[in-house]
Amino acid sequence: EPALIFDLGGKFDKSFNEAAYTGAERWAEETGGTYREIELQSEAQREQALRRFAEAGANPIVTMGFAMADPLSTVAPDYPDTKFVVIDVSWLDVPNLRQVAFAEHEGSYLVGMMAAMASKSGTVGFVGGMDVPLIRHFGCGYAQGVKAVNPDAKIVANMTGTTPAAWNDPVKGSELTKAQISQGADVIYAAAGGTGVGVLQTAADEGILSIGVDSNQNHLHPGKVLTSMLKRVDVAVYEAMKAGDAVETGVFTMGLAEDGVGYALDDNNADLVTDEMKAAVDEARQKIIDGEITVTSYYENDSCPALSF
Amino acid sequence: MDFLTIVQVLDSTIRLSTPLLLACLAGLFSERAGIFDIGLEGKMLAAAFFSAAVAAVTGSVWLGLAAGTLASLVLSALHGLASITFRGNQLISGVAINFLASGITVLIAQDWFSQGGRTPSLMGGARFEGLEFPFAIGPSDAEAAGSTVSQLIADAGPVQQVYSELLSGHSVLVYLAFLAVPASWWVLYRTRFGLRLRAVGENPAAVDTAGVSVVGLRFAAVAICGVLCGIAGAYLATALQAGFVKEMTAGRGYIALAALIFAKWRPWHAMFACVLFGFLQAIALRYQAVRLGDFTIPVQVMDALPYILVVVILAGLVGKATPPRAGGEPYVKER
Amino acid sequence: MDVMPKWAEVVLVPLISLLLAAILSALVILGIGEDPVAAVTLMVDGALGSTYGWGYTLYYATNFMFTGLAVAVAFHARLFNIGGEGQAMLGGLGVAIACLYVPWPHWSLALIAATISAGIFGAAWAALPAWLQAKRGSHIVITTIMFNFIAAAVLNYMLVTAMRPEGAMDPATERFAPAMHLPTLHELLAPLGIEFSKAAPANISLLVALAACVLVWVLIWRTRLGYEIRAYGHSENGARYAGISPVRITMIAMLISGGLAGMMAINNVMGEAERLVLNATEGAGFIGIAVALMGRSHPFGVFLASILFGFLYQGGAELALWTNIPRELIVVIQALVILFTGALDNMVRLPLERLFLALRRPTTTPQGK
Amino acid sequence: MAGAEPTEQRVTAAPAIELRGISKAFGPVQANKNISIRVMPGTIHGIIGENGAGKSTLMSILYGFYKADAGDILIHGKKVDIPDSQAAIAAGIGMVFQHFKLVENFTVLENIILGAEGGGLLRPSLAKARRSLLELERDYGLNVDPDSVIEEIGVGKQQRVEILKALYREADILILDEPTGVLTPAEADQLFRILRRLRDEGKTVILITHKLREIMEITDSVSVMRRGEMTATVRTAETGPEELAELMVGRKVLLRVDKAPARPGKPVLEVRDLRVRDGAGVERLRGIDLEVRAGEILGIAGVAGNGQSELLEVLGGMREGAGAVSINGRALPLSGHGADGQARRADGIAHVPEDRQREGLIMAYHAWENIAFGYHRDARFCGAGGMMNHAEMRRDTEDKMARFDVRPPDPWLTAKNFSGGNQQKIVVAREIERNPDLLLIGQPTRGVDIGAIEFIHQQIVALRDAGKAILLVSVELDEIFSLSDRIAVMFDGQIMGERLPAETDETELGLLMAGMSGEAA
Ligand SMILES: Nc1ncnc2c1ncn2[C@@H]1O[C@H](COP(=O)(O)OP(=O)(O)OP(=O)(O)O)[C@@H](O)[C@H]1O
Ligand SMILES: Nc1ncnc2c1ncn2[C@@H]1O[C@H](COP(=O)(O)OP(=O)(O)OP(=O)(O)O)[C@@H](O)[C@H]1O
Ligand SMILES: [Mg+2]
Ligand SMILES: [Mg+2]
Repeated sequence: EPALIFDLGGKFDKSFNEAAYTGAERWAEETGGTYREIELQSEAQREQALRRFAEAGANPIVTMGFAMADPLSTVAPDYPDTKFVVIDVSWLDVPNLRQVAFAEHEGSYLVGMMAAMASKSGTVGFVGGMDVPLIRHFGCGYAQGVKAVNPDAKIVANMTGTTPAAWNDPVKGSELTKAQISQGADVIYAAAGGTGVGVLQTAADEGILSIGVDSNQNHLHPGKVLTSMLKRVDVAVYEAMKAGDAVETGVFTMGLAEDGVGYALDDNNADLVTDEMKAAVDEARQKIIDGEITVTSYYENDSCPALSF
Repeated sequence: MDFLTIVQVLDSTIRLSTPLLLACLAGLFSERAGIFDIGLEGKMLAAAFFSAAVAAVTGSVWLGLAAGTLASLVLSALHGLASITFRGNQLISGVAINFLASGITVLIAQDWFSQGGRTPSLMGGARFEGLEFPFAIGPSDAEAAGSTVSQLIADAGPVQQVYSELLSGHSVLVYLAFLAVPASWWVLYRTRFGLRLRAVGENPAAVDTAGVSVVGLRFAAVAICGVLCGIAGAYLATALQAGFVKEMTAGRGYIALAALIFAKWRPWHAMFACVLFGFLQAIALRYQAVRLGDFTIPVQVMDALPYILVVVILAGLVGKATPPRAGGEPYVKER
Repeated sequence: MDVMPKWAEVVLVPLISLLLAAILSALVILGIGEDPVAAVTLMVDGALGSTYGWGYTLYYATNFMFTGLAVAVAFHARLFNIGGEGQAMLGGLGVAIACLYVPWPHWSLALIAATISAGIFGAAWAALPAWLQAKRGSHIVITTIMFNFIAAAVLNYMLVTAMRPEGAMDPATERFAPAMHLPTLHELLAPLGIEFSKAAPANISLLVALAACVLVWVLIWRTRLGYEIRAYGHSENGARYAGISPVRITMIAMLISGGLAGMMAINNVMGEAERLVLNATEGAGFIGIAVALMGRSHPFGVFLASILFGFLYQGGAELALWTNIPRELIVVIQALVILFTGALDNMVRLPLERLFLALRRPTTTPQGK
Repeated sequence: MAGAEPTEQRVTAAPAIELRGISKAFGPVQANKNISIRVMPGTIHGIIGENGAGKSTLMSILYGFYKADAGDILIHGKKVDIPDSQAAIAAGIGMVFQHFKLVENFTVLENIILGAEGGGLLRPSLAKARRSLLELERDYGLNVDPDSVIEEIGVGKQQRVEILKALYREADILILDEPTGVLTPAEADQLFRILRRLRDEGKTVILITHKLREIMEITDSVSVMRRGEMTATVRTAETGPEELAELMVGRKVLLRVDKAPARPGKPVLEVRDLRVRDGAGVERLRGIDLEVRAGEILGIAGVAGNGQSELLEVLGGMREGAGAVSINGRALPLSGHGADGQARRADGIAHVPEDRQREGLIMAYHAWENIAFGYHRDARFCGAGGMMNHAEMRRDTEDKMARFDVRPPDPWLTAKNFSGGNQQKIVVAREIERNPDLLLIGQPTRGVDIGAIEFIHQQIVALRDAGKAILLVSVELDEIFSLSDRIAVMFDGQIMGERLPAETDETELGLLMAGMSGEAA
């Protein structure tokens, strides 16, 4: 029986964790299987949750987020017969661990292009969650996409905070959005987990466009969310669970080519995405897959060519 | 900072001061009657949850407000039972209420909505909308002009900016909170009820021997406290935000208490104190790190600033803040 | 003449209060559509049914002994220290500094150093509220609450900027060196031939906590300082009369209190996580209040209450793991325990007093001198 | 004599007040036992009894402050139910409590209308009250400024406010619980004039007092209470102070202290220009000069609240002050280091504080813990490493209990479970047995029955005869007269004058206590 450990934002953050939940539910529906799950409440619980599931024989144990890296590196070796899966980690050296990372900068590049095309003011915004390299990685891809369309565009970027609480602070998300609007932003990309709910809400209230993240968030405010940068955590979780205890370990990266990232298009935003926009973005997507366009990763040298944080 | 930014920070100050102000006035009524209340936080939290939950289910924000107020009143009644009827320790009762609210909201939220202790996001009539003043720039103007409100306001003159951005466009509860200040003053200093309420916080035996029920007065005060906390909580969940998330009060109840001490238990001063704290929160929310020349104030300092200020104020600026003399002490006639 | 015999006051009142809290908790569980019996069975099984469960129960209990004693010591001086949480956080910082920056050759030396360092950090965090209370009359309840928030910001700053290892994303220190590893109960009991779960984090800090219980008992009931602390707690005027300096007692009691709260960190930071993470205290500072109230501020009572709350914590974790009941159920139960034992105690005491009075009245009506 | 009815029954009118079989217990304490009493309209009725006899309790029941466990109340012949003060006020009863029930930071006017506002809004109520107040002032000569704040006026004025409160509510029956304790003789005289006037108007007055002189002076009839029971009711005209005293205590009492003339030695305590400010910055001692010699008792007389407490406290190290104080020629620090109770004890000063329950004892401590209180740092009570020597403390307690006849002689009893007199014996034993050079002693017999008073007085005199200096503060003039070798009178933080007991009388001291300077007196 597999187990799933959600990160602090909680299972229903409408974003990162919810994507995992969607994947797990899909697996449960298709196979009729059941799985164990827990939403962490504090840092200190990580290790206990891992151990408890491992002791109880759960296999594989799917965990969410880079903060699991450290607990996994101590717990996983204690349970060599159990397979562990972690999302957003790619640097550990643990034999019984499957590490899945995403090429978020590529997906963000695409939504950045769309933002630049939808913006009338030439200023777009980015609200990140916790200020960590991962989120800068998002913002960096986004900024490159924006500049690709409109080299003169101004990008206003803010981070919500420096701790995991930043994943779940809609009030601050809302205030940052207002601040960005006052600086002229008329499209804002939220890569901030549960905080993004506040960003999207305020953007809709104030009559500007927003871009969701991880899950498809277009439905939250139909006609007000330009698109969502999809990060197929659901697929990663689904596949891990489907493979069961035979899940392949090692480091896996999911980019545009693997359909690991992308942008969302559905009825809710059909009117917002012009054909021209769609054509341009799809073309860029192909070029990135083909290697004709390279989106610089923030990780390469911890800095971004298009945006300074 | 240009003028519009200042206006916007002040606008945000008003939004953030509102729950503090309501909670502070709530505490004022309770403490003026001699019942200390560190359970403001819990009452607000319970109200936030129940208002959002009922608004989400019924689609009516007014029903939500009523439910939130009721929830807060129930906790007030509990506090009254413990500290008035059974003459228990008021601080401990307050601590228990904070725990209770923090647990029960998530527990019920999970039971009702299964969304990890949240309510669903509130839409349309389930939220308080901003009131648009006459001649102020609002969404209708934006639609007509084919632009956004913020764009129109940015293009307008300073007077219109202040009028439309700062004064107009808040939810009805914001105006209610600020009107509650003169109303509280009037009730406390101009009515019989206010006289008795202040007296019972100073010397309950005087009230008792004057033939007025101490228990009745104190329960009335605690009930007013409950209603105001209820509105504060409902404001958080249905006006400031669109739904309940756990621990969403985030220490506002304690800040309100500190503001109350800072204000020396007086309504107008309470307003100034709350606006000050709201302003600090607005700054901390809007600016990640504040640069002063070469030196950057870290974001953690900004986050902690309201709390640090409370300590500084308590330590130095307040002078001796004499609380109501019978405050915190149960009224015991027979040992 | 007391109305009630002492045993009734000390045992009967808390017990009945606890019972009321339990009944209400059961109603709450029923209210969210779960089966209280099943829930309790799961909790008991998860917390006490295996050495693994015991290991976690005792681990949590160790935390609560420290914070409970902290609150209790302050209570004896009639100081309501709500700042245990912040003091314990700072204690964590103390432990981390002691363990990260000095290459201790052996865990025992590291433990001594970490205990002292944690105590000093915790005490330091209590010092300013204490001083403000003593000198300026700033209400210690408000200042300690504020210091909890400020502690979170300090820790946040330290973990995000100063102590986060190069390249790491999550705000936490790096792991302590293996030499700092404290023996767990598994390792301690193995030589005695007792099999104890390897996975559970209960460790030698438990013994330190037990020693602290004894020492606090000696301090409060046997030493001159304890005599003065209690006297001050009972009557500030009396203390002034006897030449017991209120400022001194306030400071000392709060420093001891803060120090005890800070020492909790040897358990959770050094004994369990072996690195400092955000929110390492997991609310133990607040639980200390409930523990001290339930334990009537007596070290032995604190010990018993800590075990009870350790059980609740571990049982609650099990609930969250295996059922849909959120962990917050435990917070509700704690709230009810605090409410009934701390604030509604008269609800139980008054009828009991009447009962005892009725039982006694006939024999004592003629009042002699 | 006990239990006697007034010999001559007035049959013309129903009693204004009749209590039948009132009983009241506070937990295990039976404060009132089956009490019956009748008071005729248009009379002043006195109630006397030792402390704790249940006088205040009985009157509080009549006023609806407490609820009786059993018994009936009849007002003007009609049975009434008085569950709260509201009902008492409605029945025409007004009460001035032993401890005033005023809101300190309210004005006089606000205090007067509280509970009798007569409308939801304050302004009209205050205006109406202001008008009635003028009339009451005219009629009774009770002048107070309606706009002054209670905490800023003296106790005498505060008492007038309490009386005005009752009159404003048109009370027909007025109860006064020890009203003269806080008044100067002149103020007391004025109060009595008002009471007589009320009686002449047909109102009924009940007066609780400890002073037999006042009973004889103003009442028409008097009831005596002892240990919760009503032991007698007599007509004042038909009794005398000796008989009343005997009724109160249940045996013949000797009210005078036997003592030889003092043989004062060298000065032990010298005080020059001592000044003390309170927390609010108000000067409570305004330049005190005094001297106490070895082998003499200096008595400080004065109405409560004129700085006597502050004097004891600053000498005892409980508060800071300025000026020069020396003991046996050694200067004492008055602030900062060395100005605390510990240091004072080391300097040979013992202190029996005015309020034994708030200061002298820790009520929750066992008797044996209290015996070391203040001396807990003495080597004999301390073991190694900061420990206390409990065995020695208990041994010492048993010792002192035997010598001071503390009852019950149980070291394990907590202080709150001793009666007032025995609590006081514990404190006095602790302080006197130290054999100090100087004993500060405040209100040594407040709340103590006559038997214990005799004993405590003897101990004080014995200490004097052993050549020690004693500074006595008491509000009881009788006590001052019977113990002091010299008497100093304090008023408003100053010494108004010094007299020898043989060369003065109550009238002169009364004038000094009221602030009339020595020359005028
Ligand atoms: N509120 C109370 N709770 C408990 N016991 C009380 C209370 N008030 C009075 N008592 C007790 O009842 C008894 C009678 O007290 P009461 O105050 O009536 O005496 P009193 O005659 O007025 O004495 P005094 O002359 O000192 O005023 C005392 O033993 C006292 O300790
Ligand atoms: N507040 C109280 N709590 C508990 N017991 C009390 C209280 N007040 C009085 N008592 C008990 O009632 C008894 C009588 O107390 P009270 O103070 O009335 O004594 P008393 O008759 O005035 O004696 P004394 O003349 O020595 O002052 C005491 O022995 C004491 O045990
Ligand atoms: Mg009395
Ligand atoms: Mg007595």
